Amino acid sequence: MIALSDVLILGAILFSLSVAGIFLNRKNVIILLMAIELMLLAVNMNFIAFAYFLDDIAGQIFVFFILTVAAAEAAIGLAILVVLFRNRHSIDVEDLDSLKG
Amino acid sequence: MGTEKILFYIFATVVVFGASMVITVRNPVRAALFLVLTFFASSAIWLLLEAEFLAIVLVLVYVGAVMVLFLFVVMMLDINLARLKAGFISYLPVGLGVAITMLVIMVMIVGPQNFGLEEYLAPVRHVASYDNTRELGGLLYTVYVYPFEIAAVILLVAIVAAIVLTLRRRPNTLHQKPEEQIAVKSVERVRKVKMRAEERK
Amino acid sequence: MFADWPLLSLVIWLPIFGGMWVLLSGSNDRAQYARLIALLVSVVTFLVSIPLWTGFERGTAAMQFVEKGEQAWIPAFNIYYHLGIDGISMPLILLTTFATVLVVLAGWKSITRRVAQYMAAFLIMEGLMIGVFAALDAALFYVFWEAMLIPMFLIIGIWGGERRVYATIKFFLYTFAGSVFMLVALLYLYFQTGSFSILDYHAYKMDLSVQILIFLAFLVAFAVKVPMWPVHTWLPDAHVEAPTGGSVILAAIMLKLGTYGFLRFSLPITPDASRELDWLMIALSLIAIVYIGFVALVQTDMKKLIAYSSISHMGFVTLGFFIAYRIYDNTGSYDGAVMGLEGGMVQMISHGFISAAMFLSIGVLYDRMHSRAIKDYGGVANRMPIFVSFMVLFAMANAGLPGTSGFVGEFMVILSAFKANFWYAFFAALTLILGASYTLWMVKRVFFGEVANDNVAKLEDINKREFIIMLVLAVMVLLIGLWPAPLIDVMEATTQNLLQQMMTSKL
Amino acid sequence: MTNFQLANVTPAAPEIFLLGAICLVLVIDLFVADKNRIITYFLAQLSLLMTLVITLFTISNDTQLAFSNLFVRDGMADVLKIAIYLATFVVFLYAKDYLRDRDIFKGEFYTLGLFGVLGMMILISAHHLLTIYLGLELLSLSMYAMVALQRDSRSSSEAAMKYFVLGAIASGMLLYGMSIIYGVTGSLELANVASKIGNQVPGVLLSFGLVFMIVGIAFKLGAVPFHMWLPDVYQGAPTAVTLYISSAPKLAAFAMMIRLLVDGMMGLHEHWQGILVILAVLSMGLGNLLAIAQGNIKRMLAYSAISHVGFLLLGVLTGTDEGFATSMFYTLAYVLMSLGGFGMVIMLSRRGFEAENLDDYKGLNERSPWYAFMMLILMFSMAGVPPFLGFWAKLAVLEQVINNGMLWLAIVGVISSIIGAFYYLRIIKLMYFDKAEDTSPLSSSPDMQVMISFNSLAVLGLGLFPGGLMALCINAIAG
Amino acid sequence: MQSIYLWIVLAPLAGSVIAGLFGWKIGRAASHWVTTLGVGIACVLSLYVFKYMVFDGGEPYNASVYTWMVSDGIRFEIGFMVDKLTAMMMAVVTFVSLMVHIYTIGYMHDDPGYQRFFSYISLFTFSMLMLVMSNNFLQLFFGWEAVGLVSYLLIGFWFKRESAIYANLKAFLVNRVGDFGFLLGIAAILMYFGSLDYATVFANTDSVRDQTMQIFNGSEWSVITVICILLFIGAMGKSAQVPLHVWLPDSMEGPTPISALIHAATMVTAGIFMVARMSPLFELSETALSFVMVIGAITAFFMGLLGLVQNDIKRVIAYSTLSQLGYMTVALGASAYAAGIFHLMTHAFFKALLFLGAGSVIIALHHEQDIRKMGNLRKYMPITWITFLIGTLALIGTPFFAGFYSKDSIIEAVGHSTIAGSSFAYVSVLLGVFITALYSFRLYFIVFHGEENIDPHAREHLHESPWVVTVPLILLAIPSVFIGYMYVDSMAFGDFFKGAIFVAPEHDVLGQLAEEFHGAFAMTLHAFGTLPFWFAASGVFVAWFLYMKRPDIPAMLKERLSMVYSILINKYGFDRFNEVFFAGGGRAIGSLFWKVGDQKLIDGVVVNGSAQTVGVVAGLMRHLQTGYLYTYAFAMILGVLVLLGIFVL
Repeated sequence: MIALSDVLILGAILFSLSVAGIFLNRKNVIILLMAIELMLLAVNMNFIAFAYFLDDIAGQIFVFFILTVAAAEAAIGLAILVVLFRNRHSIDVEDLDSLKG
Repeated sequence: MGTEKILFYIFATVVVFGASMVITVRNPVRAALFLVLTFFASSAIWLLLEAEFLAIVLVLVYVGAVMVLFLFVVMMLDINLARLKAGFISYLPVGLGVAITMLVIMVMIVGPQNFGLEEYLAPVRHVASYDNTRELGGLLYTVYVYPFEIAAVILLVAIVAAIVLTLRRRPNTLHQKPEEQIAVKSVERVRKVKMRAEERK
Repeated sequence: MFADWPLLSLVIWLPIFGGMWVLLSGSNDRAQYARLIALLVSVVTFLVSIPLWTGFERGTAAMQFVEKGEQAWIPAFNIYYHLGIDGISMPLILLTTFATVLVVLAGWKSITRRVAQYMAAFLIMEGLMIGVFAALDAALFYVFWEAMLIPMFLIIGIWGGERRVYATIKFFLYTFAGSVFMLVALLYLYFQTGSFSILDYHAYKMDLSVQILIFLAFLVAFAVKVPMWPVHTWLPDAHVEAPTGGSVILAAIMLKLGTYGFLRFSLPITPDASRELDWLMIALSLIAIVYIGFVALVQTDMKKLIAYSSISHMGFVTLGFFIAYRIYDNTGSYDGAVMGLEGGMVQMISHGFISAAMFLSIGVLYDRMHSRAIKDYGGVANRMPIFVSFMVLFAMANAGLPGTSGFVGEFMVILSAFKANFWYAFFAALTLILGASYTLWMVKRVFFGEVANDNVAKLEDINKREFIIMLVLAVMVLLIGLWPAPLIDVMEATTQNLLQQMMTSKL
Repeated sequence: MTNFQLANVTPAAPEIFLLGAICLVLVIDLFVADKNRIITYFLAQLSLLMTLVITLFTISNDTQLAFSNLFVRDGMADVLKIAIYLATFVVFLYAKDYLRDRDIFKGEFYTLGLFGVLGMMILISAHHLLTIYLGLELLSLSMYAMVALQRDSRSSSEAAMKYFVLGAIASGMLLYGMSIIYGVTGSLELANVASKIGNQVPGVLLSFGLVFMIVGIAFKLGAVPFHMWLPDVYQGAPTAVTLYISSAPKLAAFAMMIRLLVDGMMGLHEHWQGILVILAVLSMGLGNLLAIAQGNIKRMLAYSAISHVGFLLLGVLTGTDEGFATSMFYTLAYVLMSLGGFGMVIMLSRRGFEAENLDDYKGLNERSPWYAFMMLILMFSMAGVPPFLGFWAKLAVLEQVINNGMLWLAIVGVISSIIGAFYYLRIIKLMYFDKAEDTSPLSSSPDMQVMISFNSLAVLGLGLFPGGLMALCINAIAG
Repeated sequence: MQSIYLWIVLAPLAGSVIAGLFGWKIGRAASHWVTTLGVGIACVLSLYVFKYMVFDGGEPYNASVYTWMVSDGIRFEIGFMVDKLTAMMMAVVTFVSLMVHIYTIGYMHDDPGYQRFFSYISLFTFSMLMLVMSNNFLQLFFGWEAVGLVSYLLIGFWFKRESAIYANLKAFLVNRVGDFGFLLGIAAILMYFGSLDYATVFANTDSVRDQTMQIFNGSEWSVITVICILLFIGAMGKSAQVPLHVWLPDSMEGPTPISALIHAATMVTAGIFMVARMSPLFELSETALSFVMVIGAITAFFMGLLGLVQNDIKRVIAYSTLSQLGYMTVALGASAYAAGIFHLMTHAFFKALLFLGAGSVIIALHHEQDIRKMGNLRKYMPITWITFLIGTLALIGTPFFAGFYSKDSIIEAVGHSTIAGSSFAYVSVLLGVFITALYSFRLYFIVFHGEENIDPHAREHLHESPWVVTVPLILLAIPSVFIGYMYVDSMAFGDFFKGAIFVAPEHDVLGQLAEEFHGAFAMTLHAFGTLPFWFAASGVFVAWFLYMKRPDIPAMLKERLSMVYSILINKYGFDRFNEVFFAGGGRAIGSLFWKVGDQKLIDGVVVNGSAQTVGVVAGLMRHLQTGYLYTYAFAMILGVLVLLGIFVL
């Protein structure tokens, strides 16, 4: 039997990986966006696992909305990325440092 | 160890592998493809957890739409790939350290001592006639109609935002304005000029 | 006839709204208009404040002219618009209304830039200062107390001298830093009593450790304002850089707010802590008197000298307030304690006149020479005999000459301090020597001798306006010096009551 | 599928109306030529006012739930919503000239702004983790887009990107926390969550979820160490957008905090109190400290915002109704001051010139005594000097902190406000004590002038008579 | 009577106010008229009071005029106490003052500050009267400081002169040192007697006499001794006793009339008067009396010595004044208050005379004060010469002249005194007699005899002074001769001061002397066989020998005894010591406190230091905000980890 903890640990691993990805990635904003998708995936994994083990469909409903929002978010994120690229001709994370201090 | 569990581990391994590759590969196109792999594997796990509808939606929406969008943008933007991975190794220890610490803490909480089978018995499987999609649909349009509407608004915002951010008319690009073309009248285009005939010499 | 009038509100809000009027109606090209309105407002305010003296009932320690709103001003915190005065605050209010008239006159010609703003700042500040003296609600008190910083901050910063920015920011932060601790203490008291009424605080009993914490919080706020050593260093800077009017108000009124705070808050609210920590207060007071006296001796800037002298004189005030317990320890009775308290209070009033006079005098010189350095002067008496006559009088008053107001307070405090301890009186009385030294040495270098340079040779004696200012102050200085009885009469009952409160343990 | 009733939607009438109005604006805007964009502006303002009117009609004394308990309408919601309409109204008004001068006077600013308002309203009225999340995202997505609205600006696109990435991480964490809470309590509805917390054991799991959720809240508020986006976004975004971000969304974030921590997890008060203490102390300290080092006024105000967040957390962490009320009061006060502050920045800016550097404020008193005075009111109010509104806000939260026996925290608060006073004074110093370098007269439209004067005078007026507003907050929280 | 007393004090005040405030308007003549009139009224009334008290046996008067203030249940009042002591002082003060007013009309004739000067000296008269007529310590202190103020103003009257304004500052400050003690003494009185009223205080001495107080830990001091010494410190300042004498010689920078009035006849004797007034207290403390006596003896002898080497005509007389004040103080110490007061009175006349005579010389020589530029003036200024001689004779104690009776009584009294220090004092005063004669006649011979060293330019205009100058000289010469003979009986040995001065029986040296006293004439005759007379005579002889007969000897002595001479010319180094130790030390401490304490430590380290620290920390902290997204993300994650670590684990 799949234990709840197994899925949650998978979620935790995904979450940690995405965190590591955000931190490690210093060159490409797109990868950052993907890491965020991973993070949402981790969350979704949690919700689905809980929904399954609690036998409560509300968790799945939540995942449904997360997916929807994530799609919208991705669209806006990519739009911003495009704007950024047009302005700077780079999507290097290390180039995003004109605002600081 | 039942089949489910074996399947789960297989897919979980794929998920972890895919996710690791997403954050480590050099090429964003590959990263996107690994992300697709991750999503696929995840959707398999979701199927194991009786979330059939969502598993399908994940593949459809993410793999079918979002990842394509990603790839599209990656292709569209002319990114200098050579620079992308420089310095990755030097941050690795810190990054891994943080990630592992995080993982350790999280596992200590969400691990078997709190969420093991003793605490959470696996539920009885639904009968075959149980329709996850119907179930969800019923709730979405009744109880969750309010968030549903909000989600619609969010998508609207995403549309508006994406358009306002990316749509631009370069001032010196050449484009047609069909409505103007159609709407012209002859009087506006043709000018009658009255000229005196040249005198014959 | 004035009994039913909201006189206190009138003297608070009249100048504030008057200040607004000046601010809105006077622009730079209509400077004279602004001056006239300001003078009118200040004079009217002064006149309105006179019934506070005449209608004041002697012989009772109860608050008079009390105004308290039917409904709370801020119901959520039980804050009331509650005003009232007793023998401690009433003379200070009159001093404030009086000094403001002088300040308006003093800035008549010497301020040419942003006249309307200048006058308005002073008028608004006047109202706020009176508010501090009249407030019987701690929150109201605090509002006035802090709000007052704003006009002063601007006055020093806009019309001040070269290092005005440093001085004014130092002034603001110093005092702000001090008073926020008072705010914490007040909030704590509110938490304990459920009220912001100062009179409720007077009756509230507390443990010694709590009292000590509250006392220290108050001390920080008031010590900065007084100022007491070692939190005094804002004052010389502020004074030196402030325009004449600013210096006058600072010295004449603002410093009194700190000592007023001791009377209104520290002593009656935390009597046991006062008893416990009186050594500290006495030590700081004596340090102020002696240490600062020496520092004043070596100043090369006239305003700085007077500023330091102010600190030294304020040391007498705090000394007078806090020797009561030592008197009891030494003699077994509280005889003489009231004299110390009253001495401190008289010193407050007197210092108001004298320091105002000194700063105005220096302002008169500054207007003509644009220098405050002692070395730039010499032999001024040759060119400005009338002015120097006044100045010598004020200098003597500053040195505590009997017959001038400067003597009365110091005398009473020394008499009282002797009862506590010979050495308190000894160090306090050192001011007789030190005060005379720094004041008269300055007088010698600035006013006497041959005409020192061409600039001095071009000096002209004071004009009518300046003469009137000086004359009025001289009269007040002499009047209090020769006949302080009326002043002390109004204080007597309140002081006796205050002593009762100080004697009554709250443990 | 049981007990589903759609009939009860009247409490949500403002939201519904606003959505309709936005769509209408969106559509009408398509047909408006650039030179007539003012029409969109008026429509947007009209929508806000109409929503306000409708909200006033829906006010009632009792708490109303709707949409299967996903939606709640109570006193706090009413007050905050109204405040948001007004704040946004002012933002739109201030922004008009600014946008026009920079050629970004587009209908999208208003539609996105209104979508943001809708998101805030949803957030405020959320009674369910899902609605909280959706409201938050609606608001956030609108704001991401608005930050990037000035497409040709390098800094604003950079700011948008940072905001977006960090915001996404924060909402990811929030979701993770929600998932844990959901898993532990088995419910997403706040009232159920609250009741489960009361009688369920595993505190460590709850606080595990709690920490992640608080990250989301702290990010939205801008509390240290989740504040990093804030200075960059405030600085990088077009000032009109900064103005928007710095005002109404704070109210929404406050509401979100109340909904989550109080409505949902009051049982965990002891847990979240400690977290908020840390956040508050760090925010007050670091915010004030870093503000000193700034030369850009937008950035300075950003750090000042962080320090104010620290203060408003003080009220909430007490865990009492009075504490929440004072925090709400603080937030309202802050929004009013922030509107004025950024409004002044907008007012001093003009085509081709952003009045962003502190030096641009030199000698303002010579250029315009009146507006210098207005700015003075705002700065002193932010510094917490009476008789201005900001003082009462500080007084109120400090009082609550002391009331709950955390004297040391109050002392930390006042010490940080001493440090903070310095940079506010510096603005005043520049305005009043320095000579003007730029002597060009101020040019702004009359409506802006009137509104900004009104804004500042409100700070003064409410400072003189804070009782009403304070009572309003207390009633809103209690009722 | 009260109205008379009020008239006495208010008339000079009115004159002063009118001349001071309106002098510029009413002109010079009116100013001197109004002030002289005021003082004249006071003088006439004072003489009437004197007559009333002394001859008509009037009752002493003690009542208050108004209540200055009431604080802590204690009434502070302004009031008059007039008895014979007071009456005598009033008469002397107003008389000398009147003379000086008249004299001033001539002396200050050309001075631009004419009205101001009259205003000041009238104000002085008022203040001095307030001082002597006071019935309480508060008013005494008022008068005390008021005369100090006027002295300050008058020494610095010529405020353009650097030396004058230096001297007046010095005078005021040194006096302040005395006042410092005096004020503490008053505080002690209030503490132990509960009142500042003379009558109350004197009535309660019994209850206080055995009380002690601690000043330093562990040592008990008699309260009375402390009070008396503190009060006497005040007297030391005002009456210029060592070491607070340093101001008096310098005060000669003031115009001569005030040297006569203030720094010889009246103000400097305030201390003597005060101690006499306080006799009921002093009598209770032998320690204090010894202290008084030793200080007086030191002053009397050593200050006299300094007179020998001075070349400034006024300074010689000033040192003589110091020395004579020392005599009076010695008398006080010996409990011979009456003798001291008696000497005060005679001294007032002859010293005023000497000063005014010196002033007459000075104006005649166009403000030349150096005696080496004088000589043989008797030829040109006969009246000045005669009166000056009379004054000198009175000063050295020539029998039949006023000074003889008073001084001789003091010497005798000291001889009889048995308290500690009396033998030292006796030797001092005896030797002092010789010294007095020596310097007085040195001055006299050099100025009025000897060879003429007058500036030729000055000699052309040299003539006797006008009548306004000479008349006061003559009027003062009369009492200088007769007053001693007239009053020695009653004042020194009689019961003139009965009721005003209290002497404990065991100290009553004058009482013992009175038993041997058989009238003034007998005393005079007896004198020719006593040491003081021969000391004086030899002094005169030595002076004649050294300065008339062999003027080369002084010069030779000066070289031979150069060390002694330099000590004397440096006035024992007091000035230098004060300059370095007190003035310099005060400034050094002030600089230390200011530069190091205030500026470096408080402002530098604490205030600006903390501000800078905040600034530096802020500057460093802002680098945390790197601008890089991953730093921001890292901060968030770290935040989460920390929170998790604290609140979950």
